[in-house]
Amino acid sequence: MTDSADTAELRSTLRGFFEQHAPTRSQLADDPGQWKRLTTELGLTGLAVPEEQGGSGASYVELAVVLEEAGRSLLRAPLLSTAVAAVVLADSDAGDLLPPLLDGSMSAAFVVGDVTVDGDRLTGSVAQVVDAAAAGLLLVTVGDALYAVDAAAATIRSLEALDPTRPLAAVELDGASGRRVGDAAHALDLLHVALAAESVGAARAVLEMTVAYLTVREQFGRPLGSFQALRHRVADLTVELEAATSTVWYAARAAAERAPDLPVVAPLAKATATDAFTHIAGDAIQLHGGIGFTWEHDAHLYFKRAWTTALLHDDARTLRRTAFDRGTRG
Amino acid sequence: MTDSADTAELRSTLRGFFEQHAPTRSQLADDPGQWKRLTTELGLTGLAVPEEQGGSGASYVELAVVLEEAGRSLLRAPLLSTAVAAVVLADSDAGDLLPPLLDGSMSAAFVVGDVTVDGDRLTGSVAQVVDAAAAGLLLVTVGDALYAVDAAAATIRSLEALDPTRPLAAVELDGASGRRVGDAAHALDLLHVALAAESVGAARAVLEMTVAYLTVREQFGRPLGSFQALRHRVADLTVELEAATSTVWYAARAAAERAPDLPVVAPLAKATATDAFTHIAGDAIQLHGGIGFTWEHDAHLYFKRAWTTALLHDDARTLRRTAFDRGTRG
Amino acid sequence: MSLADFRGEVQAWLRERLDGKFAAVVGTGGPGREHEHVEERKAWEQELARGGWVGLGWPRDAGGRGASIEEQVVFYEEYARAGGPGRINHLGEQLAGPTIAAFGTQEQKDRFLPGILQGTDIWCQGYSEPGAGSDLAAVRTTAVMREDGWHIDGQKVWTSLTQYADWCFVLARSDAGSERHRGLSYLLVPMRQPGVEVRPIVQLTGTSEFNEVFFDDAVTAADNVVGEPGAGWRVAMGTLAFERGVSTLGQQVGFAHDLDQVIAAAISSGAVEHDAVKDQIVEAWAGLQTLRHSALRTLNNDASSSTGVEANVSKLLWANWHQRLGELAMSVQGAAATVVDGDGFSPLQTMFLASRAGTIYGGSNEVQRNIIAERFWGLPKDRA
Amino acid sequence: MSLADFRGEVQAWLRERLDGKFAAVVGTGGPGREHEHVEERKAWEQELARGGWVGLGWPRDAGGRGASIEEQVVFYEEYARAGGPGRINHLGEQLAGPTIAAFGTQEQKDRFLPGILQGTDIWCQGYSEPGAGSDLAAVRTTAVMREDGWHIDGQKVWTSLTQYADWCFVLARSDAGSERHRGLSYLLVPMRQPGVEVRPIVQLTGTSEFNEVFFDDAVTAADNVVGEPGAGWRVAMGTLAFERGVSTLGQQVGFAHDLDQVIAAAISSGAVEHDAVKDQIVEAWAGLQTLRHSALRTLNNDASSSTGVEANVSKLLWANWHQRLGELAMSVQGAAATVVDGDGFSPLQTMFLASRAGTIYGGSNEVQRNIIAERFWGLPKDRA
Repeated sequence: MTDSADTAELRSTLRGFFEQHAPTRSQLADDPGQWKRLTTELGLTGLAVPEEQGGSGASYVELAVVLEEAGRSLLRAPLLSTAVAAVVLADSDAGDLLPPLLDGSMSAAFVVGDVTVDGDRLTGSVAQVVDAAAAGLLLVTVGDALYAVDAAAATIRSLEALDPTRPLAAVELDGASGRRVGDAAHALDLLHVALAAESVGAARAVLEMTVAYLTVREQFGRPLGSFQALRHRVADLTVELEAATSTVWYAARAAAERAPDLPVVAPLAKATATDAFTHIAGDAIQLHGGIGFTWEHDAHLYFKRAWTTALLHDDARTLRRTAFDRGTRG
Repeated sequence: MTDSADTAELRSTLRGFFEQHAPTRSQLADDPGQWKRLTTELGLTGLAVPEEQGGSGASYVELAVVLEEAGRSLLRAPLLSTAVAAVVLADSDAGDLLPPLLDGSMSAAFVVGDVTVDGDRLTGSVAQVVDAAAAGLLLVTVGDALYAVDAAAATIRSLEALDPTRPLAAVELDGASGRRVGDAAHALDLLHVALAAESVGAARAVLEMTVAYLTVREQFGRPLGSFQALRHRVADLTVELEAATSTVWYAARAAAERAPDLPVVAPLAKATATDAFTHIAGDAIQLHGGIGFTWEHDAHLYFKRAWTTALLHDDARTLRRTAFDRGTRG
Repeated sequence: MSLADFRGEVQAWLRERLDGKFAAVVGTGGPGREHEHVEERKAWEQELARGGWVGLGWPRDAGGRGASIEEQVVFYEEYARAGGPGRINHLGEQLAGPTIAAFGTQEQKDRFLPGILQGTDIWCQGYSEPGAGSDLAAVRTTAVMREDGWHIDGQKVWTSLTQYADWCFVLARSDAGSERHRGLSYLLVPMRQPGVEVRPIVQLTGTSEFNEVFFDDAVTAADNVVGEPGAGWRVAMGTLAFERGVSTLGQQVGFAHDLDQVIAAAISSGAVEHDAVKDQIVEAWAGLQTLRHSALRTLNNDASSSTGVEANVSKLLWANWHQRLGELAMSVQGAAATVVDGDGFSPLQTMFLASRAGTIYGGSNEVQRNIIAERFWGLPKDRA
Repeated sequence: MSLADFRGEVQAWLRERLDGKFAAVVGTGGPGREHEHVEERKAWEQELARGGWVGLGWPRDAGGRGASIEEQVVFYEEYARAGGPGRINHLGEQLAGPTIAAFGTQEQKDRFLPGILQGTDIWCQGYSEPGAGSDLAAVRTTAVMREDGWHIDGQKVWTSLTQYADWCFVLARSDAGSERHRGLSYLLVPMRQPGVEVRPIVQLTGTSEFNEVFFDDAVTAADNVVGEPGAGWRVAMGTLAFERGVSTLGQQVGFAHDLDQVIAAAISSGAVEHDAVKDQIVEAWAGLQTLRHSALRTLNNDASSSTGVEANVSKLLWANWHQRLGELAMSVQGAAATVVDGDGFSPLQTMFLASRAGTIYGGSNEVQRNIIAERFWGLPKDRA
């Protein structure tokens, strides 16, 4: 993403933090200490929450930068879900739910699936929910509405995920008490932009890793990076990444400004970003050769994150259709 | 296509003929002398017609080889339509219609579109018909049936075609008298195999032309063919061409043997061959650089032939669906 | 003036003329169609100049209007939306003018900029040479200084709009025996003289957007060299950097028009009923949104965060996008696309055919990929 | 025997055993799953040998059955159709055996071929080295002749089935100071000795199809060199040429099974209702037909008309096809594909992940493209 001076400083701080505290391989298990630092030390879950509500008063643009950086190291902690939930709640009349999210004592998860409501009782089961296992607060979509549900009122079962850096759980609601906190559509738009930002960050990291490998690794007596076919592949991936980054850049600004075209560009951003990420992560394995498909190398972690992100919360084809229908209506 | 000793000899004879008498640029206008040589001298319209019916008694495999060679030079003459028509008629009880096709005094065209029959009267208009303007005999599909119609009984209007080497006409039938000569489906299968063979021949010619150019043309002080990205592009095109050639090879044998899976592989052959041809012809322009998109260079003629062949008689997507439905039924 | 007011002014000015005196030029020109209404488009260039729209983004001290990026975006968007014709002097306004303003002497600025700003001097570009392809440094055209000025001999190719041009900026080898990037001079050469011959190149569209230019003892004045003699490579590279992305937003409005035509054709043929075709249309639409986001992001760049290869990324993106759209245009028409109805190729056929050139001219896809790999990632160059 | 009778014999033999005593091995082994039921698959190899199915296509004078191409096709098709397990000694049967038969001495044939034909000696391959990737000639493993035989030191990598192997054919540098293709010897080395250590490489599937092998003063007898000492490159290249395409038809029956699973998943998730998904399934199906036509065409080749790069074309075709199928397998499942249900990855997840290796091992796509461009078209090699 292209930075202003402010976001450049934020990015540099975050990159330092993640390089020090969150290298990729450390994301294979929960790390409560890391979560504490992300929240209390850096205040990242309240980054885009107004200061008068206890946040840092930055915008969605800055949050997108943070999530890009989190994506670089495939952060396992529930930062994305919790920070987006905080933005949604700050904009609702349920601001009283914010404090535990901001001080890190509680994390949140978005439950998107077939849930129905009867009075204020929610019922339904959702098969794959990101970050639900550790969550204290669930934000549940019911048709066009969004409800807050105490996680203790739900049955949550941890799942083994294809992507070991992204915890998944199944959530069962059986008449759990819910509180209406806003619209589902806007929350999903914000979630899509967040996932898109994370994806371009991760994609850029694995592409950089690949280029670094091509630069040092020799074959047939010369660096791999001197083979034109490989360089052109890298160039094509760069074009795809830059294009996706542009759409994410635009969507983050639209989210920050609540621009009227956010509902169009938010799904488009996730579609474009995850397309780029799956292509780049797939080619990263290929360009690394044999080492790229070993368990020890990080390439497969990016690859699994890419595909997981692409398949959760609607696939690229569906999202593009949604964007098109919204963007060409009228 | 891979040749046996017999077809290799046939191929070599034909290649000599076409290189001498039918270079690409000569295909921009009709050439009655050339047609005469193709029919009376070489007997190509009756190649796959049994000897007892006045033909050469070769099989559809040999006809496919001839059409590959004709495709190399983008032959304008109505050889494909007429030779396939001859095979269809030889297999019907309308063998009396064969002699003028075999001696070259008449050519044929396949009219595939919305035509209805009432008694023996055919009515309908078909917008794009290959080789119809010069044809004496029309083979018209009406639902599942195939009818022979005297071209004089139809209104035929020459059209300007995107591909200047492939004459097109609009055909209007207004109660024209028709004679039932067989089934439409089998005739279309044979036509698809023929178009597929022509397409892989043309695709191979334009790929060879491109490699020859890359070999001699220098840029940045070395031959273009020494740039790995270009060599790899050529390799990928080769893989696509070889794959398509294999399916055409298989389909031609299925046509020769009237194998039960001909209805499956015939549409598949055309789809695979025209996909390869459009990709190769498009990349041929790119790999030739500026000269490749000039009118003077032959690349655009192959490109226009590729797209025209791909769009006429059902596109690749439709044909693959047809093949799948036929191939997985039951 | 607010941006909305500015937009209103642009709309009103364009509407008055394009609905009126200049109605004939609406939608003319552009790729594969540069031969259309040439005289009217020359007059239109001067009309634009009178309206103050030529040199809109040039600095004021060069005689421009110094409009902000946002204003330029508005102008290009509205221009394209109103069906403004292909600009017959875009090489003058976008390349020659800015180059002279940046690298020229005061005398050169006084001599050449007014003609561009008034729309009276049409310019063309003399870079590529036969047999050199994308290798811009393989210049064999020579320039020799004699008492009456520079004498130029050689041949340029793939020059657009040349047959209408009054002047040409020419990269020529002025140091005999020099090689590659060294010893080249950047010369401004009058086209209306006996030593210059233009031969149109007929393209696969049947039209001639590009030309060959033969210099046979063509002459230009001694001081018509921009920068030092022998140091023309730096100037030429500077020219290429002036493409700042604003005009690509205008180009995109044209692309949107192309896409609308494709959608209309898909509806009319019934192809849009196929879910898979609808998907392809949706993908094309999505790609166009991304083109726009990319241009806007580039325009927002501050120097510190730019990638340095925005123009190369943008070129690959739009050229490939447009080529895929051309193929889609054919697919949605089906067999009907194989026939030429009426007078020459249809707009969609022309678009389909012309889109094959977009990935070659102005730096082929292959050259753009080389630059991205080398400049952005620092991967090794091809060995020469 | 007619081909139909032969097919009946194969079917009956396989059915009796795979429905009976060897039911446990049905569908086991293969990419990402070589760790499954190893002991049973070793026993199965010997059962196959007793049935006369090992060395089916070997010439009779090498102890094989000399079966025709058509018969071999039938066997591989029926074997895959019956769910026959991944062959644990395919490197012995397909590479080591034919190489020894073609290049070995009579003593070597007598010594080594029976163990392969009886399914008692399992073989692995020692070609690739760490840090060399696809550059097969970058061999640093050394072989020194002493009084008690060849002493081998070095490291090989990406060797499959190594942990189960009794013997390894190793390309080692026997002429100290030699370079590239020269000075290499093709050695047959026993794996069960103190100087050989095998370390499995865990792949992205979580399983270990491939291994590293460390030779630390490993020893083999003086006459266990195939061909002349120092002339091993020619033998190694010969080995690579033995893949004649027959076994790819068996592989394709496995692919058809994968495709069936994908279709079943698309039906179960409802994804197949999307026209676009149906199109992708149809394309995968069509691609598989073409794989089959390619294999049949290759098998029909007479020497005079072969392209010389059939194996390279075939490798690119199937590896890319399978990788696309793996991606389709994920798409059709949607979000459900992100979860690991039950004990480890599902067959479709394993297929998806393992398919990323198919374009790398056994000559990466890039190496295959180089070979096609150089060998088929005569385009220049990369400069070393």
